[in-house]
Amino acid sequence: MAESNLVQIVEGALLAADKPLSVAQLAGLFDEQERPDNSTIREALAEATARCEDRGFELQEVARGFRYQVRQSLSPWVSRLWQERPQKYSRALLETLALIAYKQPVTRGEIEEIRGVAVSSNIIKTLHEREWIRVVGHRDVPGRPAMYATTSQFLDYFNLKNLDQMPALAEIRDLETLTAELGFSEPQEEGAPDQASDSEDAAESLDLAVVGGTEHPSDESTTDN
Amino acid sequence: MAESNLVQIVEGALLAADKPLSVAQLAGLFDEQERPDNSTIREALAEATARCEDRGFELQEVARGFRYQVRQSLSPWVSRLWQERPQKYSRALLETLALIAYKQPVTRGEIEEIRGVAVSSNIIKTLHEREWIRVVGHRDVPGRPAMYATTSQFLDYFNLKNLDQMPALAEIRDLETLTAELGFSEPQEEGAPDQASDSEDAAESLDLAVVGGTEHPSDESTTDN
Amino acid sequence: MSAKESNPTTDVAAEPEAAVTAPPEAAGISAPDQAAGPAVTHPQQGEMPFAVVMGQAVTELPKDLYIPPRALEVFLEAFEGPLDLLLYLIRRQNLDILDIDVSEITAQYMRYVELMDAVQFELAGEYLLMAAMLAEIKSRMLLPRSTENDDSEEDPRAQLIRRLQEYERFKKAAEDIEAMPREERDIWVGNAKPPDLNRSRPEPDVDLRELLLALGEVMRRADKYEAHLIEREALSTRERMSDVLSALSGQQFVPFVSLFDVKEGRLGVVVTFLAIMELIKESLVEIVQTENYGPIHVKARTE
Repeated sequence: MAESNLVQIVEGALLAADKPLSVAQLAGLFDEQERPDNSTIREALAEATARCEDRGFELQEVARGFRYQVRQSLSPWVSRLWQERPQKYSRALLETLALIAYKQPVTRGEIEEIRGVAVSSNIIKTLHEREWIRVVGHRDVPGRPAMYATTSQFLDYFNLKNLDQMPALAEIRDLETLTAELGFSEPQEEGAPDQASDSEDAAESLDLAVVGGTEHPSDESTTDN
Repeated sequence: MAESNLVQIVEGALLAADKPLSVAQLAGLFDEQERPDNSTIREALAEATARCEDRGFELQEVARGFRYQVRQSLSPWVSRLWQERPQKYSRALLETLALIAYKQPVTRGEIEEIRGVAVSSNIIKTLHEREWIRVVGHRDVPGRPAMYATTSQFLDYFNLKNLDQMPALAEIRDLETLTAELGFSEPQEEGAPDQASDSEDAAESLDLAVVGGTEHPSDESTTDN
Repeated sequence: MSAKESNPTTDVAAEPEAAVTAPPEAAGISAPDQAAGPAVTHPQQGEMPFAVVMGQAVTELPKDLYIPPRALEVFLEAFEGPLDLLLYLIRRQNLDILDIDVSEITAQYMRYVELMDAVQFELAGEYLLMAAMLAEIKSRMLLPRSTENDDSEEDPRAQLIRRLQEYERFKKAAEDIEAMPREERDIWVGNAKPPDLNRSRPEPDVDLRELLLALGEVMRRADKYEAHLIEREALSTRERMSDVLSALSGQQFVPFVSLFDVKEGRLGVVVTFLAIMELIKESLVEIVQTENYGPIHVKARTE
């Protein structure tokens, strides 16, 4: 009976909260003397999860804890509740976010170096306001630039438990061999038979590369974190 | 099957929405050609309601439509989600309290004279509510102002047996000297392995030194709560 | 325009690439990209490779590179910088990134930079920097190659390729992030109306140290009252003053002796006595004795 009450409290709290709740936060709802231990709470969470079977929602664990989410398969209907189109993010913002996510902690200068252009202050501001990034320190170089990292709110927003769940970063093809092969030889004179011979391959890899990697085969990429 | 899907859509939409949804609004989630009629939607709502049995939430019809709400019986636990962090007391309040402790019985006017600024009624009210001060009489001057003194609750809170356990005023006046002195003697008392040998350490231990600065049995009082 | 016409007929191999060489707008990530769509077709079609020989694109550049200034602006804004533009040029020529023809790319890049300049497009320094770098690489490749003992110096082309690769992987990562399910678009967090809350506001905690610091502060400020403040009497006296006043409140006359508690011992009696003296001195109480050697009564001055 008390067991079932615990599940109800967990269900009610998760639905009432405006953010995901961790096991510790759920435990904090109880007076010390009646506080269930973490494994008991996890059992209650498992029970609550099981109870979502065949329902329009499910219990999901994200970075900050647990929350109820509408099943993604219902998205076509549920999305109609909102008139406005979902917000679009500019490429500049997404590239900056990607660099912070994959290279954190990283300074603005380092981001600019890779992107080849200045990062606008507005982008940094927007990312801060969304609470997707935070300053985790300052690099010990002149100017002591801030180092940025992503937050758990960022992970929550993208439905992730941790950074490992991000798509793997594409691999950089080996440069040492490349440099050796290339030398300064002019591509025109390329007598390199192997390069010419598998033009088929070249065309193929081109396809993939050009599409911008949206179809990069996963075997080409590495788990970079 | 479609039936069950309809219930799921209704559940998902109601859970995602931030306001109650009417039957018409629920119908609006569907394309015209597949739109269920109102009685079908009402059936789905009835089914969704039934599914809440023994759950931490229930489906409720209110003026604007239907919504999920957390069971009222769970309020004692769920309320803790919003338990406000205790804010800090203002400097003005602490000064007032300290002056009452040291200068009791003392009127508001006398406190104001020492502090050089008015003492807000809120501060006096808060201190009363906390039962840290009481009125012990009225001074026989125009306006017959109340004279304040501290209470035994005040002593209890700070874990003091009597006011004598507070440091003498002269000591406090010379807080810097006091802390510096005590800062050096402290390591012995606490058995801290590193003597405050270099100035860096001394500065850091200053904070602690003030704690120890009471030097009275009341030392413990600083560690509780 | 003629290039566009001839394109499908010249080489079948070019067909699939037509899709491939779509500018970044195809990814449709940001709004400006969409706007750029139609305006951009002109220049890009004009330079579409019409043949691929041994993996090498053969491109005939159109005679007129004229783009209406506004369109150019939109076109250029579709790029996230020189690296992005370079990637686009490389891709458009069906070149593998590892196999770029620097002189060809440099020529094309320069043409765009000149165009930007010509229409007074506010040319970002980054674009010029890249132009200078490309020119340098090109010139070095024209020089006779010294033997392989200058390994220490990195091949500038390799350096460029690495930068392009590095940029491209994050460009791709950005697209991946865009494709990830996210709140407000694919994911809806469930919530229900909370029950009526019984909120209790916990009282703030106060540390005795804070209290003393506050007092030290006020005393420092009120330096002129120092003499007044620092009195010799022990705090217990002041505390007892409060107690006596309390005892007197609401009473007419209280017998002097009743204020003492012998159980407190000698010290307690002294403290009480000092407290009453201080109260008299501060005119807070008065002492009344109706007859010689009669009982002494104490009365609060005010109540």
